[in-house]
Amino acid sequence: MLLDHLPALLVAVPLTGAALSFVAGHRRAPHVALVTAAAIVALAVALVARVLDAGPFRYAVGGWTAPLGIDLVADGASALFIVLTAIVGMGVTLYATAYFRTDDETAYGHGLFWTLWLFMWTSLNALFLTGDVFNVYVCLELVGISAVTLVTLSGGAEALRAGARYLYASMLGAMTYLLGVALLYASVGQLDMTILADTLTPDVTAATGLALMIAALVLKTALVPAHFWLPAAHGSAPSPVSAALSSLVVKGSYFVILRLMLYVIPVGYLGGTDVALGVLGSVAIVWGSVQALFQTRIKQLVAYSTVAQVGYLFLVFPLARLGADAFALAVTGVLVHAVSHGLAKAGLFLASGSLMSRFGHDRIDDMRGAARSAPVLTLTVALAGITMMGLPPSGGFGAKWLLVSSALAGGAWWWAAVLVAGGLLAAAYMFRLLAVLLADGDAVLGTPASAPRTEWVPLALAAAAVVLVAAVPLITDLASASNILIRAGVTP
Amino acid sequence: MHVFDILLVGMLIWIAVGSLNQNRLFKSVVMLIIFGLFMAIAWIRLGSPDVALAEAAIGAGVTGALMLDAVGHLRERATPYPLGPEAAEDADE
Amino acid sequence: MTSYLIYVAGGALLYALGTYGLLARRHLIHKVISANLMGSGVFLILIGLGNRAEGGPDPVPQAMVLTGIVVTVALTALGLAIIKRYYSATGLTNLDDEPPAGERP
Amino acid sequence: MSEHRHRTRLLPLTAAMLMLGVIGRAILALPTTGDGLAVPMRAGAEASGIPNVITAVLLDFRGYDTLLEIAVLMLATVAVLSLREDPAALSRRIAGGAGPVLGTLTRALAPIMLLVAGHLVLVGSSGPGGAFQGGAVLGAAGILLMLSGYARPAWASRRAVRWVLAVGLIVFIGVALYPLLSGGTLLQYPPENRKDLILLVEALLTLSIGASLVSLFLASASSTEGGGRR
Repeated sequence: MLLDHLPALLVAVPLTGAALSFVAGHRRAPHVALVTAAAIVALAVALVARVLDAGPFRYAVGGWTAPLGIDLVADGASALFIVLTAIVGMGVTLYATAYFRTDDETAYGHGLFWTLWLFMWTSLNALFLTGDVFNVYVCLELVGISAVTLVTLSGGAEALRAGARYLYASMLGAMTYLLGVALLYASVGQLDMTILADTLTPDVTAATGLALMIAALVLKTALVPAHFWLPAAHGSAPSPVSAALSSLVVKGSYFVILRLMLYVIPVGYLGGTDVALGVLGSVAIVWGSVQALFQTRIKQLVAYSTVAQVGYLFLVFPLARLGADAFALAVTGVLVHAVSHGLAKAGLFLASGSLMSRFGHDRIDDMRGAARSAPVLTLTVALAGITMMGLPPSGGFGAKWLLVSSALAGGAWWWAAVLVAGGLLAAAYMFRLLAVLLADGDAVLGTPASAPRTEWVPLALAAAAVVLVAAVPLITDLASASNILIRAGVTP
Repeated sequence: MHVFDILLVGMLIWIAVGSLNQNRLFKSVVMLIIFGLFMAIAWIRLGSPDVALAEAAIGAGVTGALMLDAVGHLRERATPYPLGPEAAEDADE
Repeated sequence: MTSYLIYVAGGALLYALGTYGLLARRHLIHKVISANLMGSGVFLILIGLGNRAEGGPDPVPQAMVLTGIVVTVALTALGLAIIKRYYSATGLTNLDDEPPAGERP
Repeated sequence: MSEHRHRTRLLPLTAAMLMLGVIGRAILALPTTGDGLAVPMRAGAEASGIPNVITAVLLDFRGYDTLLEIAVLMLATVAVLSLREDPAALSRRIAGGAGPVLGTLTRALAPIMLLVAGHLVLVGSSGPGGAFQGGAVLGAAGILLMLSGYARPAWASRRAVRWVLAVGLIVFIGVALYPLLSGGTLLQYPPENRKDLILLVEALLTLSIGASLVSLFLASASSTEGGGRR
């Protein structure tokens, strides 16, 4: 009986946690957050089991089914993103208990991290579950407000500046998305994604609306050339926040693009948008990697790596149009990529944060000798690197293998070339970082009392990404239980 | 009858342009508040009295109060920062 | 020309004006004002097009706009709070000038 | 300086013109009639016994949007609080003392606005009005009272202030989850007393939205001087 309500509970539980953590005050808020996180992990696992067992299902909020009401949609893809959010979210929560521990009541936004973070978690879950295009707007605003505020949490000038830029990008994106919804609704008269998918007919107004919605979501996902706000925001946020932003938040808006492009919008409806997104993705892979190679500050390097890794997510759109085999492989591959990047990037950002607090600065070139005094963190960076490069047996390898297979199955070798080149470029910037960390040096590191207690968290996340190839069968099952593949009538 | 609608929309655009094309922040904000009130009239013309009420109270009222407070904050703290050329240039009065 | 089109056209103009202001005006408060104008433009388009329904305006866009107005005031409050804090920290009211070198996070 | 400005205006101008063209083309392609979801919504509202369709849409059919909306308001207040430089934030009072104009204005306006807000809730299920509108007017009236110094937030403790801010959302979540106990879905009001329940929720939401708007303003108002006064 409770299982039927999983979509509602996955939103209501973190939302309750957010409100209670605010009431609890800054000393007890971490406990509220930990209990909430544990509950979400349990609910997320139950959702995966339920979707694998009984397939996708809809949940009519208020008892009104669409088109009158709002339907939540739980399918393989949403379950996968929710469980990824739960795992990374649990890691971030555990890490944050040490990171934000301070006696200064005014530090870190007066201890309001926990409330803001649980609001963000709520909105991500809501975004992964919603089946209504206007509800997406409300969810995006919740994500945007919480994410921007979390970026500014340290109160430093640089963080505030990055937060302001992020906010303006967010506002532009939100207004443009709503404009798209207005045009789409005026043309079709529907808001539910499934009904839209069934009723869309060629029409310039509806197509313009959808194109505006996708453009707005591309801005929120920070695909090149709309990535201008990301490196500063992700680089200057507190490390647990950076991890959540890079690993999860960009995937929130990406997930909506995925649903719109491959589920709602019929093939060829938006002309060459598929290929255009793929080309931008390729540019992002090259541009982000090259920028990462030249960064001198560790979190900026990791943030530009996110710009590059986001690019891979967009290769699925041209690949999905190359026939049934390529479609199934591409969707499965991109889901594996989203999970493996999510785990590895969260680990990498948290490890970078720990390195910064150990060294007391963020200059890569001055981090020589880290391997000796901070072996756990160096190992974490190395493991995350294995996934970024796509070496076996990592999740990154599994993802690249599936995507390359998809390109070859569709007879489009040039996308495969992009994938291989991306792996080599990732190797370049990760080796550059590792070379410094492994080099001989006489670094005298500070060991903050709380640091070692949570250093295993990034290690666990990065290690999970490395052995993710073992979970590829599970992700394949979830992919075949996703509405995208069911609607297209293909199985991986 | 369309004359009134055209005049109203023309006013809206004119006030909006004025609000943006105004270097004195206080005037910009006051124009935004007036803009909100005219929007409320537009909502009534479009048969949406519900939205008109919310627009007058939130769009003009709450937003205006927040904006005036922010402008006051910037002006109040203007003296300790003679370095910001932009602050001086855009500061009101 | 039916009268809803007048408002929809006005909405489109306001949206474009807001886009221009958000990108071109340097002062941070002007950018927030621009975002508010963009929002009003979108709301006018929503309800204006909803006026094409027979038997009175479509209630769904009106409900969306009521939601949108509340979201916009929330965004405005956040934007202004960041601006005030940024000004206190740096004395700057735009994002083009570099803040004086300070602490790293 | 001015050359730099001219250069930076080209891109925004192009973007704005492009958007204008794209929107214009899309709008002109629309037929002059289009019902959207108006017909089923009206029929649904009539079946529920709620004459104001917008209230039915906001609180019943699309109540989930409204739940997240209340979350947005509380989140924004928390966000603004987190950006304060000082810890006292809400529990400090705004410096009072309205000027003569504002004072007179408030004395005349505030009672009227309170009446209007109450009226809006009462008639919200039939005429124009409802939780969003009533709450908005209530919030504006509250801010006016704060600004003019007639009412001041002098709360006992920060804990109490936090409860005031969160209680609207917590109660709404409770209302939303309550139907789960009797086999309904989130926010599904039982059909036999749907109308009464919706009226109750509406009254609660009016207070909650009004209080959220006032606290949003209080959280952001500048500390040393009465913000917004001129």
